[in-house]
Amino acid sequence: MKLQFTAEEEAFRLEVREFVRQHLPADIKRKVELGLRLEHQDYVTWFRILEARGWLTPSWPKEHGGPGWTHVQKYIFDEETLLGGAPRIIASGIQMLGPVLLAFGTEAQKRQYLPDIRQSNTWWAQGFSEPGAGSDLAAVRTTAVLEPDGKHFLVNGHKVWTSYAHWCSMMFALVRTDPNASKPQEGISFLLIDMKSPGLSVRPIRMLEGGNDLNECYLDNVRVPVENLVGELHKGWSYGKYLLGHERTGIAGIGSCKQQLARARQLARQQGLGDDPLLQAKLAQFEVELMALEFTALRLLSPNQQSRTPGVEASMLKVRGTELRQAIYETLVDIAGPDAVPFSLAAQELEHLDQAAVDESLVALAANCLDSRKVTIYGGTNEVQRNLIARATLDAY
Amino acid sequence: MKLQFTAEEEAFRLEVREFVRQHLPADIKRKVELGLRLEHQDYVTWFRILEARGWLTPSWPKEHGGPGWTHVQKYIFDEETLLGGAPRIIASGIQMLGPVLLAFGTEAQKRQYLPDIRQSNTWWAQGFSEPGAGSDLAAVRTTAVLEPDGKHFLVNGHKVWTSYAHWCSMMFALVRTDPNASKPQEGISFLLIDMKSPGLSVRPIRMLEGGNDLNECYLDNVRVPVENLVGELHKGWSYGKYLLGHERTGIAGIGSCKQQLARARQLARQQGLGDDPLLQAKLAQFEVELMALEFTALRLLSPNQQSRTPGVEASMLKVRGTELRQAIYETLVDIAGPDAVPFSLAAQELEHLDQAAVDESLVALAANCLDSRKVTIYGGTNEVQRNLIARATLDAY
Amino acid sequence: MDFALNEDHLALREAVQRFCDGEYPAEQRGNPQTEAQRRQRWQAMADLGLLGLPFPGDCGGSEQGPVELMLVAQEFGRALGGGAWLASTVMAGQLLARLGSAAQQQQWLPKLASGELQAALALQEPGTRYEWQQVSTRASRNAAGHVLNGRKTLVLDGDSADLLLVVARSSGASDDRQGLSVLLVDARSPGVQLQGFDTLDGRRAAHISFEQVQVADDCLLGQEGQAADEIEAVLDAANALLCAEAAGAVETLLAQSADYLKTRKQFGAPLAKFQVLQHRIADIAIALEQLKSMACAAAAVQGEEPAKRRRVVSAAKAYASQQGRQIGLTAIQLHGGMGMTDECRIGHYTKRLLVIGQLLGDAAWHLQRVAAQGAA
Amino acid sequence: MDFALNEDHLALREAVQRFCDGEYPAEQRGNPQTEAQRRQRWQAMADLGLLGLPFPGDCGGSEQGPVELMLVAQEFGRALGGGAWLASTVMAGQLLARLGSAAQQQQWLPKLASGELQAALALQEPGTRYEWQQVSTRASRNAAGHVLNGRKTLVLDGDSADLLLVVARSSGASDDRQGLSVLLVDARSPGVQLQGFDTLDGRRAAHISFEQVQVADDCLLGQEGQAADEIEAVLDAANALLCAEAAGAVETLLAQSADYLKTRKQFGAPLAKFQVLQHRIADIAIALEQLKSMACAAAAVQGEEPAKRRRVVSAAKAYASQQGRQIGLTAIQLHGGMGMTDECRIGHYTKRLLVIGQLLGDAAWHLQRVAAQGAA
Repeated sequence: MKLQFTAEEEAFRLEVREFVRQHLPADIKRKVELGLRLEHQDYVTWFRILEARGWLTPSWPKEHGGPGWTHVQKYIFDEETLLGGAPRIIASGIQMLGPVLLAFGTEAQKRQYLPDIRQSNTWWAQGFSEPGAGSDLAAVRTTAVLEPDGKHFLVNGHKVWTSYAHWCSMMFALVRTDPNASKPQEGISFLLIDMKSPGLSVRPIRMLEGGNDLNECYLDNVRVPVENLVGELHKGWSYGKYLLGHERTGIAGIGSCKQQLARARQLARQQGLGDDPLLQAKLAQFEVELMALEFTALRLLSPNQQSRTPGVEASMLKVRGTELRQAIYETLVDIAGPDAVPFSLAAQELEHLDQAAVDESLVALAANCLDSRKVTIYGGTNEVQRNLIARATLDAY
Repeated sequence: MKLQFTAEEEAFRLEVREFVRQHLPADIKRKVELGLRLEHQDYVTWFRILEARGWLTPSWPKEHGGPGWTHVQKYIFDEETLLGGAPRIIASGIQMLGPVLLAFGTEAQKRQYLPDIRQSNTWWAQGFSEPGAGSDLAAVRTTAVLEPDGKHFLVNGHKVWTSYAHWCSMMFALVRTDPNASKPQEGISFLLIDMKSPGLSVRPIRMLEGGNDLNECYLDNVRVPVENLVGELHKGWSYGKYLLGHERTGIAGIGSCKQQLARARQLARQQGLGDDPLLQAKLAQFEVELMALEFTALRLLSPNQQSRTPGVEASMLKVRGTELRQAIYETLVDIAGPDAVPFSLAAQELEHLDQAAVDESLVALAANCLDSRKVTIYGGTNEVQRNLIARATLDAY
Repeated sequence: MDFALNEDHLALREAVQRFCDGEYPAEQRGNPQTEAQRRQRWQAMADLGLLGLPFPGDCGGSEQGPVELMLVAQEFGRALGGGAWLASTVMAGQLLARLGSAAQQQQWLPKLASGELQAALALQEPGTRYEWQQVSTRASRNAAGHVLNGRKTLVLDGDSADLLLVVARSSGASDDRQGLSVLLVDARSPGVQLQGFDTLDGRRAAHISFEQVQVADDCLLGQEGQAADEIEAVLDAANALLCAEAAGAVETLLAQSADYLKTRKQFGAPLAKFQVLQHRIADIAIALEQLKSMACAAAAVQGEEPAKRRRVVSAAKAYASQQGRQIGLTAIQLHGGMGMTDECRIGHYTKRLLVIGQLLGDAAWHLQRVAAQGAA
Repeated sequence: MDFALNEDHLALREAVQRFCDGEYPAEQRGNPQTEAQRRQRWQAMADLGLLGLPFPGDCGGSEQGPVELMLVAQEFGRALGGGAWLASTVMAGQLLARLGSAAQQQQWLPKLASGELQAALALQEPGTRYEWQQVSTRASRNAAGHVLNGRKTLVLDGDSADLLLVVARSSGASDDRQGLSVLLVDARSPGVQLQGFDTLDGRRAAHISFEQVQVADDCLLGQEGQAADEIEAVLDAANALLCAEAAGAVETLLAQSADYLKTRKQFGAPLAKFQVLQHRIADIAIALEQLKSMACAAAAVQGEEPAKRRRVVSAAKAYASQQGRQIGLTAIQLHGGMGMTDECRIGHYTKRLLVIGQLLGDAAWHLQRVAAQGAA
């Protein structure tokens, strides 16, 4: 057992830090630090910088452009990029579809799609959730019927909570191909759908904090070539689960917690609360919980560590990480005091920052806090995660 | 709407306060204030003092010796006696059986039992819970079979969590008289059992904090005269529910909360934490929650106030009151710091107080804190209460 | 002690309910109001007598007390309604009624009550957080009256106000409780500069600066430099009503959440079948009863001596701030992704509850004020 | 960074587990030990090499580090075992090893390792709460060495100790960090008066007073007045092990609670079917993983520079104090009335967790120590 970072790991940390310092464009960094909204181009710019360095796809195998990092290096990379003010890697092509295609796609699919994902030429929409289904992905009702000629599926249905659909040219979706399967998890397939297909329309969903990154997608007799089926017919549920496993690992968001805790300390000084004993105790409590989370992430994600409840480690990290993050955001509102009240959506764009009625450090704070409520909902609500953890624990003990 | 106490109510408060000051024996008061254990004789002494004044049975009708108070007077009485250092009225004869006999007992039963309850000559044991049943009273398995002569029941079974059984000469119990009833709630009867009956034996249960006020009672072919049946045969469940309704009203324990919050303030000064900002904030928070609880108790218990979820007001008060009380006890441990560690069971008796390894104000503190854990368990666990509240709320809205 | 509402109370409540049902359709609650809506609602409130509720009878009012105001605020909370009622009637209007001479009252209050004029209280200053007595805006005497210089922040509904009640310092250091005066200022006076902005709950407020603003002699309210006690009393009255509003908003959140859980299915069962969600509903239901009780208590102490009033009002506001926010966030979670959308009303109620928690003292500030009154 | 245990670790853990299974039968865990049990267990621990684990090889020890001690403490936590191991080996023994000359080490450590002698650290004084450097006990030089006067409280396992390591003040005011010395005192020396007492967790501690106790010259450990840094290091080591013990105790609580929920029926279904109880199990399971991780972290920083060591150890101990208590109380609630009985082991684990939380700094104290190290 050796719980210090090795010299190599520390060197890697400095390398990442220095890279971010040198290459992250100043305007993007400023947006991230102030919690302002990022444009599609901001992500593309930064992702291409990372890709040029070979760092965009840490979880991909080396032969497909992954950097071949250990889990500790991935961890350090996440933390350093976030603390350095870089955007999170949010592209679902990189984090979700990539691993699925690498594991289950045909060679043709890999050749066709992976390079454009790495070059940020193609953004992918995730077509999983449906109205009335929420965390219950097995309730997919969108249907895909193979046409008589055997060359196309005809897809009909309605997907919701599709992130950044307006930036995406492709979608991966779970669709029901066998309505007569005995269990709801069966008879689901995993399809790749061109967003420009006739019959596919996108409607943005306006969120409570003013954002509109999420969308509804309506599929009305959309024709999808059979080549766009990933893996086996009717087996899509297992690919979806594989994908969500990948999604949850990063969802603990320890780097985001650290970023926001640093923001809280700085704001506390700015708001004249640097010596407030109650606030200091609260921030110390966050530091304790963050430390507990961080060591746990490193321990549970470490390949040679056995937990008694294998399979739910990511759920545990998700639950703690997301709830801690929300608590820190709530404390940011406390720190802002009356300055949390003024609210301007326009001023949350860098070019209109001067329209704000409060200091620029406070402009996006309430919106960020409200937006953070999604993290205990998406990727399987924390209630669902706790169900899973409880089941595994009751089984194991 | 008039939320001040009236002049009469304030006068009543002073009257009670003065009565307690003049008549509560000093050694009993000292035991209560230090959280030490009370003997049977302590209760009997104080209850007879109250009875002499006509104040022992506030919830009994006036014609049976109740004082005819309003709910506000009852509330003031509870608060002032507790703040004055008097023992709580814990006798289940007074608080539980009395109301049931008054509502459902025969005239003979009333004549036979009520006077001795009021004189504290007879203490009654509550024979409701059984092993493996907990909050689920409908799971009663103790059987009562009417003997062929029709004059006696033959009772067999096992009761647990019987408070003060070693002080009691009588027990009221729920027993199963019809094992073939269609629902578990049916076929249960309410019996009065002489504790000296052959076949009835009592075994004290030692509790985690060292107390042994609770007992198990084994009933092995105990013969009970049919005259000891309360109300109708097989209808005991409804009498039990009626009784528990009475039990829950007082269970919020606002007076106890106030008592312990005052103890916390005093201990904080004594332990050098009078100016600790975190502790002061915590105590202020308790004061806020106590105030919210108190006004809610007065409002929901007031006869002319309609709530949207009638029937679960007592559950609401129980949940908040018990959890608040436990939180205050936990804070008492925090205030004690390292002084919460020494523990002497013997020194928790007034005559051996000098054997303690800590100041007398701290002797019983950890035991009191541990003992307080029972309040969210007994009288229907708080989980069960929340189930009830949720059901009523979901129905009402 | 008696919590019963009389017939007049019930009639008032019903009238406000009707007004809210008409003016704030359920699916639009919390949306920013158009200028036309603002005017129409303001006039309707005036017609109902709400804008003069606490004013003397000879000034267009109906002399209603804190309990009646509480009932109104609770209904506004349920519907996210009321607009500038709190700013104009409750805060500015009541301060004017408390400090003003008979002549001043008769000059201004009828116009506030009729809706002809709208008023706002300009109190808070930059960097003072919730310490309202920290006032640097100066009122200097001159031959014509006073000259005002300074900056005010977060003046609620300041940009639609015609009349500003400006708290300014006549004497003393910037954090003295003594030396505060209240001046009546026409919002269109030369030297008054106003920056209106949106607030998180879709309402409006303003930062206002005063540069050499000349105020006439008859626009000083009450004795020069002696306004602190009355300002504090009005802030306590306003905080009590924010508590009532929070109780109303929470009641709607509870009703909508209960309805959602009963309707929405997940994993083949209505959400209402999940015990964890049931217990959250139970906790909200308990908190709601406590919020209502505290709103009553805060109303009831308005006439009491200051220490008691401070303790109870601050306890109520601390509780409303904590619970209101927490319940709002829980309601979002209960609604899942739907609760995060602008279309769903849950988020709007949550934002209003968040704002209530940050206005006129947050939970921490009020908790400290409770502690400062000493043990009960 | 690597969390893997090697074969030696696993063997050590298994050996301690076997010892615990043999010496602490499941249904008796947490019961006070008889004198005979105490002696037998102590000898068995000596035979296993546990009593000299961290000592130098030439002093009867096996030179094991913080990770090995952590594994042992965690097993003791699981079984509520270990007795005076923490007091004698970890606290007194390690302090002696850190401060003592080679001669002093060779004189005493082998006897501690063999179980011939048991030691205790007499540090805390009345009214000082957790501020261990507040020492009023005086060590005055005289011709024969030092004369000790003062009072010590809550000396863990003090009444069964043969050898006392007494922290006394050689110079300075009573709260100076400078001027602290450690003296070796035979517990049976004239002038030593001992009041042994039970502790909440069924263990023992003592208040000890020293009145004109003559201590020989060769019984001063290390440099006169320079002991503070080493005392603090040993307290941090002990706190790290309390965290490991807490993790072990919580693991047992989780296992027993899970078992109970699966077995016990209520309202016709096993308790494990109730989602509210499931989620409590989930939260305990999450906390357990975090407690284990923090115990590892606290062990890992023992050799680091003091600021880092303080931050991590205090974070771990604050967390263990908070979570340990809360989980214990939750486990009682999960067990209902049964959990309140002395017969059920849940209460015993909870009491030990409560005591762990109150020893050597409670959650509030450690949280403040985290804050005092500045932002990470």
